Parts: sequence; structure tokens; C-alpha cells
Amino acid sequence: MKKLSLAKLNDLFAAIAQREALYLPVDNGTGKAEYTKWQEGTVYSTALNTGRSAKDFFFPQTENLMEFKMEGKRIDVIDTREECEDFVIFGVRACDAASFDILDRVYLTDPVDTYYKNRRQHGTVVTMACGRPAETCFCGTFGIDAADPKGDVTCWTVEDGYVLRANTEKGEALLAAVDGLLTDTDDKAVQAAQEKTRAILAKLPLAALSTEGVGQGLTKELFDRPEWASLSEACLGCGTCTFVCPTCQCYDIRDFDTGHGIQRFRCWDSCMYSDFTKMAHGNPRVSQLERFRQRFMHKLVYFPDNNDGLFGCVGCGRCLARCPISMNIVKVMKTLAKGGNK
Amino acid sequence: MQKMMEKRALELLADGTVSRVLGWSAGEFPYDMTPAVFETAEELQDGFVYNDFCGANLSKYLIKESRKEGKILVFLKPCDTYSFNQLLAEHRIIRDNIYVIGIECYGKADVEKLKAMGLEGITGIYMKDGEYTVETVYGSQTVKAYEAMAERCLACKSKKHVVYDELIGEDGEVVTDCNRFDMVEQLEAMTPEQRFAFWRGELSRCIRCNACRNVCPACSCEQCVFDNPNSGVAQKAAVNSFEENMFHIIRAFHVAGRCTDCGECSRVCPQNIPLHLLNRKFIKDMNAFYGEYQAGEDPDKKPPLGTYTLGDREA
Amino acid sequence: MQVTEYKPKIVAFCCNWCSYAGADGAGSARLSYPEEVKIIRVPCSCRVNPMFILRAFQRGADGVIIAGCHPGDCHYTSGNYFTRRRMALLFSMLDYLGIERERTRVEWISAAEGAKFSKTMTEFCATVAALGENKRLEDLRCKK
Amino acid sequence: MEETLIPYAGIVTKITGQTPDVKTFRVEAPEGGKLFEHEPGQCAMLSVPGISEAMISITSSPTNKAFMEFSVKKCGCLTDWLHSMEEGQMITVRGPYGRPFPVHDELKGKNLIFVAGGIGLAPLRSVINFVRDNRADYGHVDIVYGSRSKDDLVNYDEIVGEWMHTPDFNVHLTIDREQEGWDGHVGFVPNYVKELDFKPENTCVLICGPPIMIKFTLPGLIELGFDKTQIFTTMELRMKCGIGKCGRCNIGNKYVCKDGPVFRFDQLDELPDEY
Repeated sequence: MKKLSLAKLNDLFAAIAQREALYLPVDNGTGKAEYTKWQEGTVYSTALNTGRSAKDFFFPQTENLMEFKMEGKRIDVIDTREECEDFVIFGVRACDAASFDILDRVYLTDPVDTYYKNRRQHGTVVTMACGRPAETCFCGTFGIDAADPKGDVTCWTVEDGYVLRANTEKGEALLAAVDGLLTDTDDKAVQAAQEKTRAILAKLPLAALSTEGVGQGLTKELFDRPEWASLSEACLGCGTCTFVCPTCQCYDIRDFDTGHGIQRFRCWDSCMYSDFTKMAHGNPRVSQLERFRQRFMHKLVYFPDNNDGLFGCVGCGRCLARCPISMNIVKVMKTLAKGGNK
Repeated sequence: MQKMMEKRALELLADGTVSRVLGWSAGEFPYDMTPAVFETAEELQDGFVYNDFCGANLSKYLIKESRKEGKILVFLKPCDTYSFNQLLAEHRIIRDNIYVIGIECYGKADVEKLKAMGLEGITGIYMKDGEYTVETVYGSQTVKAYEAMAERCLACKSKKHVVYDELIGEDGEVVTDCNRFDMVEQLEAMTPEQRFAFWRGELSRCIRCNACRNVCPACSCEQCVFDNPNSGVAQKAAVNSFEENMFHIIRAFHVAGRCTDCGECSRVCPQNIPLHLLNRKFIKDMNAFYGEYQAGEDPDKKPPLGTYTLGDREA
Repeated sequence: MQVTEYKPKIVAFCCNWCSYAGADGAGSARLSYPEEVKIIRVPCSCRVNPMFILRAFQRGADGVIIAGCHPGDCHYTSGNYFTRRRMALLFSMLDYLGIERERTRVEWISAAEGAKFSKTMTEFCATVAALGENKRLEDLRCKK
Repeated sequence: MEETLIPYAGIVTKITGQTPDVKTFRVEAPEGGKLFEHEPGQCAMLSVPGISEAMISITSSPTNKAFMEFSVKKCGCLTDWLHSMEEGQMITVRGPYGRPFPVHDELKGKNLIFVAGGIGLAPLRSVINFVRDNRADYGHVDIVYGSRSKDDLVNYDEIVGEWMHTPDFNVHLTIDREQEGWDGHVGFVPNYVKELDFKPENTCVLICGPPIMIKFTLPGLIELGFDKTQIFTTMELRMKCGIGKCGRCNIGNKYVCKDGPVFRFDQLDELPDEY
């Protein structure tokens, strides 16, 4: 393990930024932190989490896929892909770091999504262990340890500085490049910090939330549960939960006529939208009930079904804080667990 | 207040005046209430909640709910009654199927404000003598109620219920000195460059989740122009600055003269974009150009964009 | 080195019953108006949806003008009165968002006013030319 | 395998009007030949840039080495556009997507019954022609095909001209209502299937058509003694990516584009009823 003194944090950022683009949480002036590119003078925000999730780095809200030149009867397909530049994301929390694993299972399984893979290969993730989790946090429910996040490098804030640990080759390379700023250390300070965090985690209101009643193989049990009606009745059908969610990965492919060609781009889409599954001859998900059910069944049953029991939620709590009508996965899980095994 | 509301709802359910009650149901935390329909006394007793965090405007749900079998009881705060009236004027809700109980309101709290004070890990919020005692896993703190009041409530335009079948609590007055256009005026006083920079900063955060549109009681179209593939502007994402601007300008324009300034758009925005400032600009301009008009106040009055005079100012 | 003079792109929505004929009138009277004005004929000035104006800017317009019948002369009795209200509000909103007020205009031009048509367009072009390219409502995808 | 979502441009070399609202498009690579190989039952994403992209089943048999064909019913924005196309114009195609009918294993050596309604013949035609070209590998073949009227029978010329003359091929055509000049069977497909009294021994059924037809044919087949493991169908839902990532074509935990579109009925029973 390596140690960085409190005073040298900015030097670390400068050293990284000299090699490659560095993004870190910065207060955006509305009381929320968002990932921002570091430049001299940028102040790192220690806010618990960013408003938007870190998935944007690998799965941006919109991206161009290709272009078409149309002339008479002819169509030319133009591959506009470019090799992504190396970058570092600093300060990713345990939940978001775990979300990359979920996105990987979608985008890096056969057939591999080349756009995603390109960015994933070039990104180095430095996680920051949590010190002040909030009431909306429930990553522990899904086996995520906020005190020991994954990522290429893990960082802990300790009393007199930061402790860093490389977890992967990419992480080793990053730490090696800034080695001049670091000193060797043991894991005592880290353990103390972890203990403190874990004590708080245990006191959080959602600490006892369990995945009992949901999970792999429960489609038949849960799909027709009557509770979906009351759970979904207030849903506005907006895409807030989907778009702030670090694991939601559905997309739409659209064309834009620029006047001198066609740009085909993909953008985030939401299963909460009424036109998500709409076809010329009808829509299999007629009402908000079906759409709402799809979102939660996907995270709590279908995704685990296809991924050895791994849930499609990381407990970051963004949807709890952001849903306009305060309906969220926790309420869904609790409601489903309550009336279970009928 | 909650006790009185619950009691009255139980009575109305019991005597068959209504068959359902539209209110708020308890959440995981002291502040995350979800709008809900209660059909039985047990459901009401189990889950009905009313407190300072019940900010959601319930009137839009009536579009769907008033078309169902039986009468529904709805609790409306003063600002919600304006939305209700406007929906009524637009024939979007069926008045005969709704029983309105107006509830007094002295401003709703915004948990974001508490969180911005560094109150993380909230486990309990207790109101007493104009103060909230906020308990968190990191200790407890007392906050003056007005310090946690939602931005929109600080500029409340009216504490008067413009429509109700009965009232719980006092009816208030229209607040004439609410100063709700202050920020609009500040923006107007800026240079175009400054204004442009301000709005770019705000609108560039938009993630196009459509929460503002879907929560808006004035956005009651069955299919929005931005969802209609034949409109040529249907779009899933705000791809660039133009589309961010266009969505919000057009949305504000489509509700101009119908927007009651309930402030739901800004409340629900996950990116904290002050969308009400767009609507208020239209309201302010319409007041200045065509005479004072408050949407929802009087359902029989012609909206400014639905009428004209020969001597209107030139564009 | 040759410096090409900047020529703005202007979209003019012209009412079929007056201004469009006004443009014809300008032609018959051999009055010129700038070639950068692209006319789109509409059945009435009130057919112009605010979205049309934004879309014109998106597709590369630097200025948008709506020309309709004089108040009181609308072929459909009152269309232009509604145009006047809508555009007053829309233009004020664009201004509020920091988009130059001078890029948008409404003018009343009758079928007999060929001269006014020519003069208005020339003036408007000059105003927009002075502002330069539309940067604040541009859509970079549409730029070549 | 890596997926770029980038399609090939192909030339529509021939357009054949099949019925008033169905046309068959022959697509070839600009340099001639097929854009890619496929298996019977697989689909491809057809697109006209600027209009839309849609999943369409490949109706030609993989044994056809010269070109691919798509039969398209006019019913949405892309298909409207395709129907207004001229020969020689280009479209874009990517694929092949999905799991094919199990022609190399489960279906091999079996008697086959094809049940199709309307445009539902398109995906089955690929299998039928594959079977014709590998005749020795399969047993007796029955084709039950119904449509609203005689004019709505897709590939009528091919059915009458070729399929009916293939050894051990029995073609049973039916139309919904009596029509002048039609002396064949009249009635709905589900009833016709029952009337034909098929025997389930060593037989597989491939069924495709409107959901309502499938819904009513299935109990008939069960009554005749067929097991759900003998019956295959092919599904259709809204798709964007074709590779199980965009997230919209799932029925329960299965993605129609990747895990389907061909499903066996006992597999469908495992999934929630949301299609």
C-alpha cells in the first residue's frame, strides 16, 4: 500500500493530468457534485456521490455510431469510430465501481460492444472508500463493501492523508507513474477507517434490507403479483430513475439528418417510456404497470437469471433521492418480500 | 393535520360519499412520500401520511383517476387547486367524480435543502415550534423551518384555495408581495451574454428524463410532440445544446398561459434546473403585455394566448 | 487573399395572401431584395409554429422573419392577431435566454407593398449581417 | 465476436409484389453475391438511413447462394418507405441475428408440418426451401397456409409452381372467406389444422402467423396429440440492436433477438405472458 500526504493531493492530480485526462467529482454549484475534467484550480469534492452516475464515461448519454452519405440510389456507410484516449476517473464510489461489472456483463459479453470496449480499455478507475454513507445507501444488500471498493486503484481517506492500493495492472501502472509522490505504508490506518465506516453502515436505516423474496428463478412467483398495480400507480413514466441509475444500460438507435448526410447515434433510453417497446402493430407493454414491472423485474430477477445470481442494482440510492414521486427499488423489494410465497 | 385528514377521509369512505382517497403514503424515510390511492379504511390507517414533505401536486393524477368508477377524494394544497381548476377548464378531469378537500399550507419543506446543510444519513425529522429536529446517524441538529422551505414556497403566490368542496384548516389570501418574479428581473437586467451563459450552464445539465414534462399538470397531451415520431422533433436525448434549448423553450411555450406556476417542474428536476424561471418569464410577460392573468384562478376567464385585442403591442 | 463577404441566411415565412404576393409585387416593380432571403410560403402568419422558427435556426438560418397581413386584414379574420401575441412572447423568451433579439422579427406587409417588402428584407439582412453567424441557437451537426 | 452495429450497404436488385401489401426484396452485395450467410429462421436489420431500422426475417433459404430475400408487409414508417423503393436503390443490412430453426439437429429426419398465416410464411419459407434443397434429410412435409383471400397469399406462384411438385410435399391452402375463382379450402387455419388430422409421431410443427392464429392453433395441435416440445414458432418484438443489449425485446429473461426469435413452445411456457 502507498500513502499520499494530505497536502499532496493536488500534486497527485497534476501528475495524473499530465499523462492523461483526469475526471473527478467537483461541486457544480447546485449543491451537487458531478465528474469534471481536472485542471489547475479544480477542487475535488468529497460529496458522498455524484448526481449523475459514473456510467457516462463508458456508456455516454449519446454517441455517434456511424454516418451515411446518400447520393441518388447509393448509400455509403462511414465508420466514424476513433480510438479513445486514455483517461482516469478518480473518486468513484464502491457502488458505481460495482456497476461497471454489471455493464461489462452486458456490453463485453459476446457479441462485444466495440464502442463500450474501446472506452473501458482506456479508462482507469480510482475508487474512493466511503466515510459518510447516507440513509439512501444500501450497497451492502448486494454484497458491495463501501469500505473496500473495487476499481483499478482503491483509495482511502485516513486521518493524515490518503492510502492507495493498486488492484490491477492498470492500477499498478498508474501508481508507478506517480510513485515520486507516494511513500510505502501498512494497512493499519485503512483498517481503522474501514471499521469506522462499517460501524456507520450498520446503523443506516436500510442496513437490514435483504434480497429475500427476489432474485434468480423467481419470474413465475413475482410476475403476476397484485402489488405491481399499487406500486406503479403513481409512476409518472419519466426516465429519471433510469438515467441516474449506474446500471441501466438500455439504449435507442436514432438517425439524424444533418442536411448533408445521416448521422446514426445511440442514446440512453428508458423502459419506463411508453414508446420503448411500441411496434407498428401494437405494444406488448400497454400500461405503466408493465413498464414499471419490467424495470424492476429486470434488475431483481431477469438479470440475476442470466448472470449467476448477480443483481442488476448496486444500491447507490440515486433513484431513492431523485424519483419525483419517491417510488424506488427499495419500496419494491420490501413490498414483494412482504407478501412473498403466496 | 394528518389526523384530521385521515379522520375525514375515513368518514367519507364510510358514508359512501367517495370510494377512493388520493393522498400520500409513507415511505422509507421521513421525507419520501409517494402519491397513492387508498380504497379501504385499513389501507388508510396503515399508510396515509401528511406532513411537510408531501409536496407532490396530486391534481394531475385526477385525469386518470376521475375517469374510473366511483368518486375519489383528493387533498389539494392551495397551489394545487389552481392546477385543478386549470385542468377543469381544459376538460381534462371530471369534476363530478371528485371530492376536493382543500388543506391549508404554510409552505412545504425541501429535503434537498437539509441535505445541502450537510445533514446526511437522516433517520428522523420532527417538527416543533417552527423548527425541525433532524436526527441522523451522525447526530441530530435543529433547523429553522423556513431554512428548509422549498424555494417555490418561499415565493408562494397564493394561500387561497380557488376550488374545494370542503376545507381543513384556514383558507388564506392571495399573496400580492410574493416577489416571485425577482429572479426573472435579475436575469432581465443582465446582458444577453450573461443570460446566455446562465441558461447554458443550467440547461446543459438536462438529461432529458422528461420528469418536468410528465409531472406538469399543464402537460396533459395524450401524446407529446416530442414523443410523436411524425412531428419531426421526436427525440429521446438532448443530443446537443440546440436540442436542450428547443425542448425547454417549446415546453414552456406550450404551457404558456396555462401554467399555474405550481413549481412541480423545478421540484422534480433531478439536475436542479430552475425550470420555473422559464414559465415565470412567460407569466411575467403576459401580465405586462396583456394584463394580469393567473391561470387556474378563474376557469371562465380567457387565457392570454387564446384571445387578442386590436391594440396589442407589436412583436 | 480574397475575403468573401459574410452573407447571412435568412428565412422569411410569408403569408400566402399578402406578403408572398408582396414579394411578387417587389419583383414586378423590379425592386430587388437580398438573395440570402429564402421565402417559405405559409397559409397565414399564424401557421408559423414557434418550433418552425427554432428549426430554421437549427438548420442554419441566421435570422427569421415572419411577414403577415396588416392587423385587421387577415384572410382568416384573426390569425395575425394571434401571431402577434405568440411571437411577442416567443421573441421575448429568446431574448431572455440570451439569443439576440434582432435575429427575429415580425412585419406586416400587404400584397400591394412590394416596396416595403424589399426595404424590410434589405434592412433585416443588414441587421442580421451585423450580428454575424447564429452561434447561440446553432446545431453543430448541421454545420458542414 | 465484436459488434459494431455498422451495417453493410446492399443493392435491392429486384422487387416482387406478392400481395397488395407485401413485397419481396432481393438484396445483393454491390460486388454481387450475398452480404452474409445465414441459417433458416434468422433475421437481419434492414434500414434506410434517416428513416428507421427494423428487424426482418430472411425469407430466402441459405442454400440460395446468389442473393438474400426479405418479404415485407407495409405497416410502419420503414416498411412504407421500402414499398415506395425502386430497383437499384441501396438499403443497409446487418446481421444475421438470432437463433435459427434447429434444422441440423432437432428437425433432422422428422416429418415437418409448417403452419403459416399471412406474412407469417416469410420466415418459414426459408426453412421450406432449405428442406427442399436437402430433401433426403427430412421426412414427409405438410404445409398449411392460410390468408384472408387468394390475393393475400404470399409467394403463391412459388407454392403452386414449385412446392406442390416437390416429392412428398403436401400443400394445404386455405382462405378466410369464399372468393370467386377459388375452389380450394375455405376457413381459418386453426380449424383446418384440426381437420387435417395430423399424426404426431416423429413429427415437428413450425408455426408462424398472427398471434391470434397461433393462440388457436396450439390447442388444436395438443388435441391431436402433439407435445409442446414438438412445436416451434418464431417471435417478433420491437428491436433496436439485435444483439441483446438495447434491452427492449425481452420476454422475461430471454431476449427475442438473441435467445429467439425461434422458440419451442415448452420454452415459451417458462416465460411470462408479455408478448
